[in-house]
Amino acid sequence: MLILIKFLRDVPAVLGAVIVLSVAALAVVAPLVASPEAVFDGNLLERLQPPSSVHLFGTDNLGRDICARVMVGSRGALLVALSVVVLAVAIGVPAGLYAGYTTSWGSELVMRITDVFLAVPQLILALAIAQLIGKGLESAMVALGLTYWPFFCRTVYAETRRVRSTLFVDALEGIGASRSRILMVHVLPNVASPVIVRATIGMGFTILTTAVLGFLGIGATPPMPDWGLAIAESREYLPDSWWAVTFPGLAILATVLGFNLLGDGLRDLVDPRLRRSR
Amino acid sequence: MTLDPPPAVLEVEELSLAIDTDEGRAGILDRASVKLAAGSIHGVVGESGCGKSTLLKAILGVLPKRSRILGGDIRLGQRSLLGLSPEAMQREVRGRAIGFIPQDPFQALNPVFRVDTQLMEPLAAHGFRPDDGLAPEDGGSMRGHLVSLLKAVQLPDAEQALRRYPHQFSGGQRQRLLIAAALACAPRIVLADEPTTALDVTTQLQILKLLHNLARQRRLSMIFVTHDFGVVAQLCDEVTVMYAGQTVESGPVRDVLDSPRHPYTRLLLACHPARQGELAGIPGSVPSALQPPSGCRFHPRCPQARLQCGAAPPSRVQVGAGREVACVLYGGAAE
Amino acid sequence: MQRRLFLVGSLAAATASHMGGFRMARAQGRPGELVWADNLPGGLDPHVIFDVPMQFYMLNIYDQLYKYEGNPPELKPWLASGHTVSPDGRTWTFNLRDAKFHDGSPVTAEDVVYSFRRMLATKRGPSAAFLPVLPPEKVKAVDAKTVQFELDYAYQPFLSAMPLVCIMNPRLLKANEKDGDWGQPWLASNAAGSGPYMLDAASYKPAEALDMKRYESHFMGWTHNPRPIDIVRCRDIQETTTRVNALLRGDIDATDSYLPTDQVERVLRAKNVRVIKDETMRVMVIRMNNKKPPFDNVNFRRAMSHAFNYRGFISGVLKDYAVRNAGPIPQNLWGAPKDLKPYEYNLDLAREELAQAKAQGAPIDREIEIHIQQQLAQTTQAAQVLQQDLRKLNVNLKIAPNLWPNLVSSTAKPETTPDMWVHWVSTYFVDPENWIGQMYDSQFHGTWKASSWYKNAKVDQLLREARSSSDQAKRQALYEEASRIVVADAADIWIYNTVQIRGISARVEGYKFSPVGSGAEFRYMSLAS
Amino acid sequence: MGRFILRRMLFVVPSLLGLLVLTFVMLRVLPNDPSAALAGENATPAQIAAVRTAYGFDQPIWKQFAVYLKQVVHADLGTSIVTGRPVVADIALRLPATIELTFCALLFASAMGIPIGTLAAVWHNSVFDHAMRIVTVGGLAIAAFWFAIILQLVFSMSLDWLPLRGRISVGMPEPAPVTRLLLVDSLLAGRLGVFRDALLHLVMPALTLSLGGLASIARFTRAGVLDTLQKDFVGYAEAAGYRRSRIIWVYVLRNSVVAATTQIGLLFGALISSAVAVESIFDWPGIGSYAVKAILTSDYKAILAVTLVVGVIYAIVNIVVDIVHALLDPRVAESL
Repeated sequence: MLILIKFLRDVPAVLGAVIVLSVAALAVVAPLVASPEAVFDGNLLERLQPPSSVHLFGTDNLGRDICARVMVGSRGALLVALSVVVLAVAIGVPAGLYAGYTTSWGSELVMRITDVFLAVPQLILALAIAQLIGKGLESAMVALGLTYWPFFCRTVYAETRRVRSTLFVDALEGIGASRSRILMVHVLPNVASPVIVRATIGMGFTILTTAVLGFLGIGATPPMPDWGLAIAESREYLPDSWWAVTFPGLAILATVLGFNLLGDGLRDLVDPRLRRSR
Repeated sequence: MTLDPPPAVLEVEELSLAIDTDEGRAGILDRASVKLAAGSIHGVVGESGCGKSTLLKAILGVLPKRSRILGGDIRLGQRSLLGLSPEAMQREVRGRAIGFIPQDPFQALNPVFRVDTQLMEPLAAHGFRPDDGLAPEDGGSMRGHLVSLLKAVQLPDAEQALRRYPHQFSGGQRQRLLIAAALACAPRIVLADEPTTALDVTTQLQILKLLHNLARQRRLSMIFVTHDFGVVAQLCDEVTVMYAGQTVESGPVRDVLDSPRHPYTRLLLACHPARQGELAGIPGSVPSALQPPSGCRFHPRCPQARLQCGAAPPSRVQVGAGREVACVLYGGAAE
Repeated sequence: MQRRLFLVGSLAAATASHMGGFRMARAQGRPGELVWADNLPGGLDPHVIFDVPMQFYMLNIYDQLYKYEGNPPELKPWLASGHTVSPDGRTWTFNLRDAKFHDGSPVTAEDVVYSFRRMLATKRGPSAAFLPVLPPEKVKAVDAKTVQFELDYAYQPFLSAMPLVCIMNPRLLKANEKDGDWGQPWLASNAAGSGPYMLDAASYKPAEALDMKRYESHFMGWTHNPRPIDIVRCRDIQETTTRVNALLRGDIDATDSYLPTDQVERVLRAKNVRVIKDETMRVMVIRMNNKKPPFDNVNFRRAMSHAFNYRGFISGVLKDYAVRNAGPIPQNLWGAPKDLKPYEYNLDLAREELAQAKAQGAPIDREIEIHIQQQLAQTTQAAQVLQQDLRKLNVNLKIAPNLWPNLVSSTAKPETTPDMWVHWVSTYFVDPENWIGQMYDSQFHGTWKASSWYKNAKVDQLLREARSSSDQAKRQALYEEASRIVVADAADIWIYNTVQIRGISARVEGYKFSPVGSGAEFRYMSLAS
Repeated sequence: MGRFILRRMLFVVPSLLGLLVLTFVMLRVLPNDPSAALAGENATPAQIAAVRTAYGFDQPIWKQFAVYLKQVVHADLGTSIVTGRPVVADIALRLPATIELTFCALLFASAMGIPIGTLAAVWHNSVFDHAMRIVTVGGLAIAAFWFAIILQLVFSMSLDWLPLRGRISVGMPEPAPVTRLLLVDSLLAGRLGVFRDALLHLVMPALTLSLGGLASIARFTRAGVLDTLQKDFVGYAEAAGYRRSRIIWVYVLRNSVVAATTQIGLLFGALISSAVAVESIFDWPGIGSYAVKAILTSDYKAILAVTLVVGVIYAIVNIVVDIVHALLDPRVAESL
């Protein structure tokens, strides 16, 4: 309860939460509001129309309603972000736990592999992986997930090491508690909050990177109403047809902003060093 | 710039202070009073959380952002410190008129700056220039002044020490550095916030001795905050006992130790062999500052509590030469 | 107005003081210097690289025995003063004019022999047109001014392919040769030509910048152009918007020649720049893999051909900057039947054809994949236009972005060739052979041009006959007949013949368009002061 | 210190080797091979096969890798299959441009981000703090190419203050290449006109690129300063009478920057990534646009080289960060 009050006092974080919830709500209701026809079937003779009462955000280069496409695009954006983060967490957290908890050569190996992945610019690695397993949103998701896990691994590793070095883990092992139990019951909860923060910010980050991948033609495939793809496809028509780029751009901006503000707010909330008010 | 003799006396009078927290307003100090006589070492003793440290912060004007002074006054000589602007507090009081020795020598020095930088800082902050002739006997330079200070706190190899980083010193050495820092601008008053708590027992003794000697040599007036009556007995001339934000009793150390008047002081002294100041022997627990008991804050635990104890806080009563007690037992009528 | 709205929407209104017309800040570069912002070739060795941008480089830095000029292009003797062919069509003899390489040494028959052998030895670039018919040892210098080629069999397009081969200075190349590499690494950043312009090798930065200086002693002389341009600076600009902005701003004198139609209006509105439109020879095709069911069914292919909204695409998306093309040969080239009726967009007809295909057991319900080239927006748009209408026919089309190199390698086998893919066939040499010949003769199966895996014995025979005949009228008739059959079989979906659109500064004079090189022949141009 | 650097460099080698294996395997397992593209647009299957043999693409992967590795050891990164030039030469042309751009972007991001982050922390939970968080996070979230195009329209097209594209005006003779960093070379050559021209060309790309970095640096500085402000030595400094401005801008900031430098090092990778879009819009002839082009043309030697070079730079940046770290924090220096 107290935490909630403290959170509500953090204006940007609340703003972020509102944005994220709105986008999530939009993703749920979008198919009810925007018909598949409006999203996919354009009228070629009505292409690149400026915003009007009929087409609130105007039409794109194939005469499709941008408003409908931006709304439905939220589904893809959230889905991608969620899948990427889940994949990254699924790889990064166990790897980080293992490397942080044990002190074998295996843990050393895990961290070296993490270093290798961290040493490549994420985008270039993602580009290469997307090349390897074929284009499309799925491979972009896998590619981003595969490049994002080292961040979780690092975070979890550091946190696990910290928790491990505190007395109680040794004490627990001393009294014969099983490793898996210690990990599940004692280490994981400590690791959870930085992971949640990282994941929230990662959601925003992923949406942005997916947009860049879409911009480079490696993410979503046409005719998906993907925001990044829409910008990539419409940038040839700037500046005259500004709406075709601007509205998907604003959608990305708002969503990423939402996740980042929320993540920041959560960090302030859970980070014990910042918890003390001063 | 010349060094005027700073006012010799510091008085905290009936200071009430609260801090707004997320959970509500916490009454940290309730009419706390301390009178520091010129040239005396004045112990302030009480359990952790009783508001002793906040009292020092209030004197220095470095209270947390969300604290409110609800009443009372702090006077340095004739001057009320509460009315001073933050700039004036920094310029004229902190480090200048009043030196400060912190509790934890391991945390108080910035780890990434050299010792000389940090010792130089209060001097620079108070407008001393290298040629101010702080210490003519040391060649008049700031550095010379610092070296003589380090010698004064018996730090070996003072010249070398200045060029080192804090982590290269032991805890006791660091505390000496901090004492030197507190004396840098030649203040007449020094506030020490449990300066020996973080140290091991032998070091504690050395530091106490050093403080005692310095205070005598330089005719300093010192407030020494501690939870340990033993330390008070060794070091101090006078003592003020605090409980939950209230000052319950004060007077010359000998008198208070020999014949404590306030029930709390008595119990505290009775528990002393435990040394930790934990009131293991007193039933009940230290009250929360968020919802302090009304009246005398000790009354819920007081074996001699009476009906009127909870009605209003007792006033202070003179019970001997320089001795005051705030308790209805001695006629401290509820106001 | 729209532009102003854009800025308002972009929080930049405060600074957008006057948007009525862009200030012309600089006098379009420096006087006497042309800034040309078309794509640069991948590398600088015209025997190795053979892409569309290479053609403009070849035209300016190098000379060839024959050269195309004008639109429609005419083959003209260039370094050669003329040629003779033996009656059996196998021995070709060329006589050389007096010409000098950029280092001043004369162009001799031996140099021509060296150049052809080098081109054949690289086995890359333009060599594909010659390797099947011309063994290196059959190129000979008869005397200092006469070169003779002996082909393995009669091959009429031989002459049409002459402009693909740059004549190089062997002295320079041999000086920079290592381990028999024909000087390839060196030529990747240098030039050894005799053309009207010289490469300033120090200025060359791949995919970025390349400067040229006029070669005053070019063998054709400069009398045709009283005010030739002395320095040409070529700059590669990647983003269309930046390219157009740079033109409007006066930073560059010309954009590429594939300006998106939506940018044309911006250029038209501005002062000091103009838009040049020319119908070229470049056919947009949606390929169908005729070996993969259901595309092996002619009715299904016809249904596809009826399901593409040609008018919507050409008028709506391309704003009529394109000409409907009924078959594989560009409609402005000989060999394309003038009366050939293009497939019309008619979903009812498509439904009927589809029903027939289904009746014949074609698996019309399976998901079909169309591969697009991801950097080329039009391929995506065409695929989406088709996708929209196919959805109405309950045919499920999936769009797969791909890249040219991958697509080319995938077309090596029918199993790996995509169901459908979108590309253009540009003018590599001006002969129906470049289009229908290499696209539908089954002997070319395994190359990207023949990636529909179309096989029709009659068509094979017609095309082979046309290839070896030296009678132009007969060749035309053969190509026309082949065209009709291929179109009736709906081997692919042919969409349009391209109109090239180039934004160009008003100070550029003497611009002459030709489908080969897209008009980037600087020796004709001058700059108004 | 010297030994530390040496040790760190040795430590980098296995990482780079792993990186190379990763990229090589990834690229060469590709279903397509570059032979077809190499052979040219009208190539016959036989020609393509000939190219495949000539380039050794028919060899087993490990053999190809061994050959490649041997080349790398001799500082030969192979020949680009697209430009036909040594990859090293192409990268040598383009890398300095990216270094100049990212360095200036980082500089700008730090110069803006550190004070902003510090102020936001000092005025924690104030309107300024909230506004800065929203603005900087907005900077992180804004699509770089969108922002870039707006900048072009306003500052180049409308106001005509800044050049639209490229690294130097067309036709401006470049100074003799010493470092190939135009700003440095022009100063070395004493050509202030070129320096000014290059600087003007840098403004918009660097500004665009710095957006994300600015946001990150401001955020990390804010967190760092908040963290440091909780430290006892800050309270002590105040009680000991240090000036408030000195406490924040000297004592607190120095401690916070120690943590922020690590982040600045990590940022470099992110900057290279966003450089891809920025470079293509401003025609900045750097390694980012080179990488994209290499990937789009399956120029695998170029891709490998870029990955390797970026990996090396990344390692160098991290070593530099460690050194800076040591310079800023004596405790770190001693543990080296």
